[in-house]
Amino acid sequence: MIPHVFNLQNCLALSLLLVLIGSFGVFRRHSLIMILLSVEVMLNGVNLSLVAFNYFRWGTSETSHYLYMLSIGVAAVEAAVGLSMIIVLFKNFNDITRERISRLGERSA
Amino acid sequence: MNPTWLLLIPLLPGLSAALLALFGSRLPYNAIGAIASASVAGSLGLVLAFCGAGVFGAGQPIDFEAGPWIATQAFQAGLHLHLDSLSLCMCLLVSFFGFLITVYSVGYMRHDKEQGRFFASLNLFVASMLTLVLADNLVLIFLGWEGVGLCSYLLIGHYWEQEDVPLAAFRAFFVNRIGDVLFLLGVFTLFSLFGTVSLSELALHGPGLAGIHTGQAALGALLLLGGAFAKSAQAPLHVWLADAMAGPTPVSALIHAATMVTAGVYLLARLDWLYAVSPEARLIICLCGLVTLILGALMALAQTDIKKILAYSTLSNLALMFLALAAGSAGAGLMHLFGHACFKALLFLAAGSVIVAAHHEQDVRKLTGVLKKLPVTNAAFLVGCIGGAGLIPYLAAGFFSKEAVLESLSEAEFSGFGIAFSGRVVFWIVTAVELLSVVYLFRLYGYLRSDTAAGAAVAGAAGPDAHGSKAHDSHADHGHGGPIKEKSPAILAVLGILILVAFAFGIVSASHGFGGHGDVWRLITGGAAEPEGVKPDAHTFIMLGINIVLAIACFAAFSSSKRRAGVQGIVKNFRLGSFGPLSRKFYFDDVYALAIIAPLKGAAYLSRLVLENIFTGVLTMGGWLGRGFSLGLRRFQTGKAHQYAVAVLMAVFLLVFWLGGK
Amino acid sequence: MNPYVLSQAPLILGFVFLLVLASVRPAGKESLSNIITILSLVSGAIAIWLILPEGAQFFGGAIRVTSVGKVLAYLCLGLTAVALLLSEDYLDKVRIHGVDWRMVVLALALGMVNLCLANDIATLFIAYELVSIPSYVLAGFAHKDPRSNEAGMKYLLLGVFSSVLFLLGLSFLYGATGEIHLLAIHDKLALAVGAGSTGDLMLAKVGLGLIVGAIFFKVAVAPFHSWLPDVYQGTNLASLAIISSPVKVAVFGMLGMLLWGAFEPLSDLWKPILLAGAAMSALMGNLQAIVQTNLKRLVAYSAVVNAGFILLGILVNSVPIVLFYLGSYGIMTLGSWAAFMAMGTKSSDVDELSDVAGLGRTQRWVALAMTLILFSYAGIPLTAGFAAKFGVVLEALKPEAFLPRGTLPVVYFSVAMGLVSFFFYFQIIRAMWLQSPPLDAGERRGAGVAWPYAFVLVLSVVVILSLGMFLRLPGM
Amino acid sequence: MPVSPLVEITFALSALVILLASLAVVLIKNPVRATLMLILSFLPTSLIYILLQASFVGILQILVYAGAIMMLFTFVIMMINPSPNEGDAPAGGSESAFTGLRGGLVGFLIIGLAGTMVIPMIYHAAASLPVQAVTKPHFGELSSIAALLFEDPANNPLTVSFELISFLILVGIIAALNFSRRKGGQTVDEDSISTRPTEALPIVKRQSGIEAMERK
Repeated sequence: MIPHVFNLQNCLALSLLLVLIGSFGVFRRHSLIMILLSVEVMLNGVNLSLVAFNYFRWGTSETSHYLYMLSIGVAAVEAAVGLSMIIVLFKNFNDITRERISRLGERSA
Repeated sequence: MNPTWLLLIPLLPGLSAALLALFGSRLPYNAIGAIASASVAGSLGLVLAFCGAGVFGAGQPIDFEAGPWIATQAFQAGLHLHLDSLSLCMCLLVSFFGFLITVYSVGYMRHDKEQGRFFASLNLFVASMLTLVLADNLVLIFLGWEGVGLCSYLLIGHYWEQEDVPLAAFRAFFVNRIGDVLFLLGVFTLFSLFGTVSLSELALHGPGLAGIHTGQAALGALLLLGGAFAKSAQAPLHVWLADAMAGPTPVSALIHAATMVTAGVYLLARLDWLYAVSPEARLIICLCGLVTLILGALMALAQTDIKKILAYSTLSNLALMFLALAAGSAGAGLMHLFGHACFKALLFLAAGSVIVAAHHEQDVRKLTGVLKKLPVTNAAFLVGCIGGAGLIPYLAAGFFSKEAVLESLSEAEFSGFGIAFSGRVVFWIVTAVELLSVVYLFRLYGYLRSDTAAGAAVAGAAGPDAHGSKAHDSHADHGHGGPIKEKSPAILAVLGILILVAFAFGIVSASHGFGGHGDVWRLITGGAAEPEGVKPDAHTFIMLGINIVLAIACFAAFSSSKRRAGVQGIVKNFRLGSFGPLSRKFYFDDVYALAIIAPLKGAAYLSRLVLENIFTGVLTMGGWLGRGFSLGLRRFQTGKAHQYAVAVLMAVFLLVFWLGGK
Repeated sequence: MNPYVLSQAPLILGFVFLLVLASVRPAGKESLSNIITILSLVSGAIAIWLILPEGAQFFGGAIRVTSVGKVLAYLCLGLTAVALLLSEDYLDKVRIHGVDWRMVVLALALGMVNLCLANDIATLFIAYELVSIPSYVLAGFAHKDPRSNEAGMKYLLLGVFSSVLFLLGLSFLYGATGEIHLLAIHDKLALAVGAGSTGDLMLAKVGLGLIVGAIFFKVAVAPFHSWLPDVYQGTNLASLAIISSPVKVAVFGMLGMLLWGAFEPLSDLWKPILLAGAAMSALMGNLQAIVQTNLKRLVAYSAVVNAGFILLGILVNSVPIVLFYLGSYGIMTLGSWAAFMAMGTKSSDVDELSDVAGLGRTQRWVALAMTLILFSYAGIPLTAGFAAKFGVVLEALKPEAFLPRGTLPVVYFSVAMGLVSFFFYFQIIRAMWLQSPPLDAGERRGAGVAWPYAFVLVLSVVVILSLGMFLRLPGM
Repeated sequence: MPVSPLVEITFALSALVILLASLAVVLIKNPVRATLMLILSFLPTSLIYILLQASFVGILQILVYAGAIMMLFTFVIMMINPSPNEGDAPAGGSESAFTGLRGGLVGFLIIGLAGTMVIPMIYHAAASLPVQAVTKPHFGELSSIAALLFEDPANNPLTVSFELISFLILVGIIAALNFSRRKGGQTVDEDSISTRPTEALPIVKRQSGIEAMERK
């Protein structure tokens, strides 16, 4: 007997775990590209939850499929802007680790 | 008269202030002085015109409403001016002294660098004070309240290039801001209780409601009290008054004697119904007033700077007003407010004259005998001292107002927070402390009239550098070295007028018991039934006698350098166990030293400890604490994005978790 | 034609004009593009005023025109136009390509307008992103400047992070209600609260927490504010004028409309959150500013403090006073940036407190205006800042107000912390008036003040004074 | 809702692969491999979308997300070309090992806390929700979504957001162009929008190489 796993709560748990894994990447990674990549992992989780909600609960219209499209559109733009900023950063510093972007801040007096 | 003219009373000096602030640096000095004086004179003229409008006493108040100023859904604060007997008296006081002091300043500041700024601040101060006095709602009062604090800051900081002056000005302003915030919180509390900020509406509906919500009413009363304490320099928010002496002397006279410091008293008198229903607030006023009274008098004894002596004497006189308010007699407090304004302005302006004549020397030990060369100033100083000590009835403003305060105290009862005591106790403490005031005032006068060669010390000190520093010195500006004499006619004229005013006030403030009419009482309380008046009973005469004898003794002791040396010797040489009967004049000196001087000295040291160190220390500690927190929080501002992200995520999780648990 | 499309036409047309301008005259005069942009912003505001009837819905309810939304849109467009006035000379100075910059600003303006009028989750999300992403771009626009790089990158990383949380929140909200239309969500939530259906409510609560958290991040409410000072410090002043003023107005307006629109049935839950945010902002914003000597960071912290007050205003749902607060705050902020621009030398901006020492003597009028603006920040009477703060507090404390427990202490706390804020605003005033100018001050004096800066300074001073003297807010 | 065992098994396996691949994304040092891992995680995700009757979304996930966006990442990573291990190490010791460890620990703790507190909370809430079968015919199919998107455009609630996203993309383009400008000022005409927009990226690449050499 196969356990019943394909249900809303498991989909939500999966998506939240993805969000958590992604945010862990945001804290852990040093390379700015990798931080952006971790955000994509988070976004993947969010999209999953959107579609899952639509299927399991509100199957009268594909509203969240549309929201998914918006979400990847935004993700694309964010990636484009972020990556071009990273390239600029690389041009200026020849380095893209996050230590490069920690100069503004309080210098201890 | 058309009520619209009321608006012009604060507006005239306000406009002049704006004019001088913007274009003062391009105008010649005489024009600046003329504009500044004329605008205040205009206000004074208007106020005098309103005196004839039948407002005095029980007359009909005049109201001017220019529509809402701040109006939201919840509330309205109108641009509403209200002229009743009390506010007319206050207007008279403010515009009259404001005028005199502006004229005086024209003489005093002739050689200053930033005259435009000075007179702009002075005018703005008068405007703010007049707004405060005329306002019918607490928001408008707050406008004036904040305005006088700001001007006080500007004026105290006038010599900003001198070391310590910016800091002193800032400290004064900061304590004032504490008061402003407390005031604002008090206004908010009253608003949340009554739904209005208009004084007249509050007075109408307040007493009934306040009786129901006693807790919140008491909170409001206490918060407003905090504001009044800061403005009127009552312990523990008094620390700024001594700092304020860093400003030019006319400023000290205007702000720190006659007008600004009385704002707190005025506010409490306006809200006396609120304090009538909260005995706790009155108890706190009484206790703080007592502390301020005693500390002020003791500190005045311990000072050698002429302006600081007067400043601390102001503290203790303000405390007297608050004590009268605590006793529930706003009339007595206000009466002393006016009396005090008369003699303290006189004293400060005379002191200013002395300081100008003595080339900005302020140490009384070096000013010995200066007054002998300054006849008008001398007269003014003497009258002021007599008023301040309340020595002679009918003369010099101080006697009847002090008697009124004492009278109100002797009938009061104080209770709250589980303690209760009779006003008699306070009465006796005040009586005793008043002896101190006689001592320090006449000690000061004795010094200034001493038989030492007039201004020897000053002339000696100023002599050598008189020529060398002439070219570039910035504030030793009234001649250098040279003979000590009164030069400015403006200063002399103002002193002369003030002497007359002090006499006049002494006469009109006389109460029935002494055969006078008690006009002042009737005017300031708006025609309320006059109390029976001070009865010339035995106690009054005995105290009067003691005071006069003490004054003469003090004057005698300090006006001769030999006797002064004797007194100082007693104080200095006092050591236990090193005396013999003969050399010690049969122990008389020692008894004197042991019984009087030592306790006084000890108390003075104690009060210095408390006044200068503890209260200032608490403030400083607060500052350091804030700084410390700030530096601590700074550690979290690392500039590392991932750490910020951690913070954001943590906060979001907390939010979600908290919401999920609800 | 659909009136809504017509009302957006000026902004879109402006955008197209700029695109054309960029392709035909790549090295053209900056002022032409500036005029086009300002004109399209102003005519956009006029179009919204004239064309959009109140209460109308467009595109099947995706857009709902409310009086609040319209006023917010005017505010955003107007403040953006004023900020653009400031940009012309400044962009040259920091060597930013003006046409590109203005196109981004126009797109952002479009986003702000739609944020104010949006009525479903999808439009809201896109408008929110159309406000956010141009903000990141603007922050990092001066890409040769390492500090600008850093500000932009930091803003982008954290902003994207919070956007994901925002989207997750929207997803949960959708999951709880199955609707994207905000009014329908409101009704469903009210139903769920009435029926006590815990599962739906739980999802909605999680969504609420995530959405509120993300918006708090965007408007820099403590403790979500840590990015703000860094971004302010690194961003060039022209971009900062956009990011700090109209964008804040739009997002705050959206927060208020979202909370009192869709989330109104859950108001018992989010009111304490707003209170906590207000208290934290008052605490952190003021305390962190005490030892601050960098001027831009000081303004950033004051933005945090002001955010706390705006939250109080939203909490009591007193729409007119919130709008008043947002407007006066926006123009105050623009005024301070104008002063900063006017104080800067040819080669550098003012940065540290020591840069403004003695300015009262070298640049008297600028210093006077700046002093007034600081008074307004500090809440001295007769200024708009005082009227706004005072109004918010009085609205919160009116006797008939029905508020959660703890409102009174938080309001008192916020006001009392104003004492601390006074301390650091006065540091600037003290430096300007009570310190001697540095030796190289002659360079500044000779520079004079360009007319756009002078104009914006005068405008903000006039607005601050007139709002401060005549605050009249009828019920809306 | 009756679900076939095949669906259950597919879902479980996909979820496992997604989780493992995502973990790999945040843990693997080599950026190129991490990106490939992300693409790998997208494939089972699209499978799950198809299970959720969102076939069009599943296709988009592969085509747009994995195909286009991830290509962008890969491209930039290739261009910047950080060496496999250095790319992720703290540079120049500006952050000591201790603080790095502490930061990681704090992040780990928070995530652990959230994982053990928030996720179960939501899991239980979702478990109690009523499940509703999909009722719409052709749910998730292209025709259905096209109807949703484009039917009656003047009254379609999705029109506005759909149009607005085009501005968002324009902003992205303008930003990328601006960042690729050689000089900040407007006087340089050879690399403004009109003339040679396609050169933007190659210029960047050359520049970075030159600068990198200069730095060495």
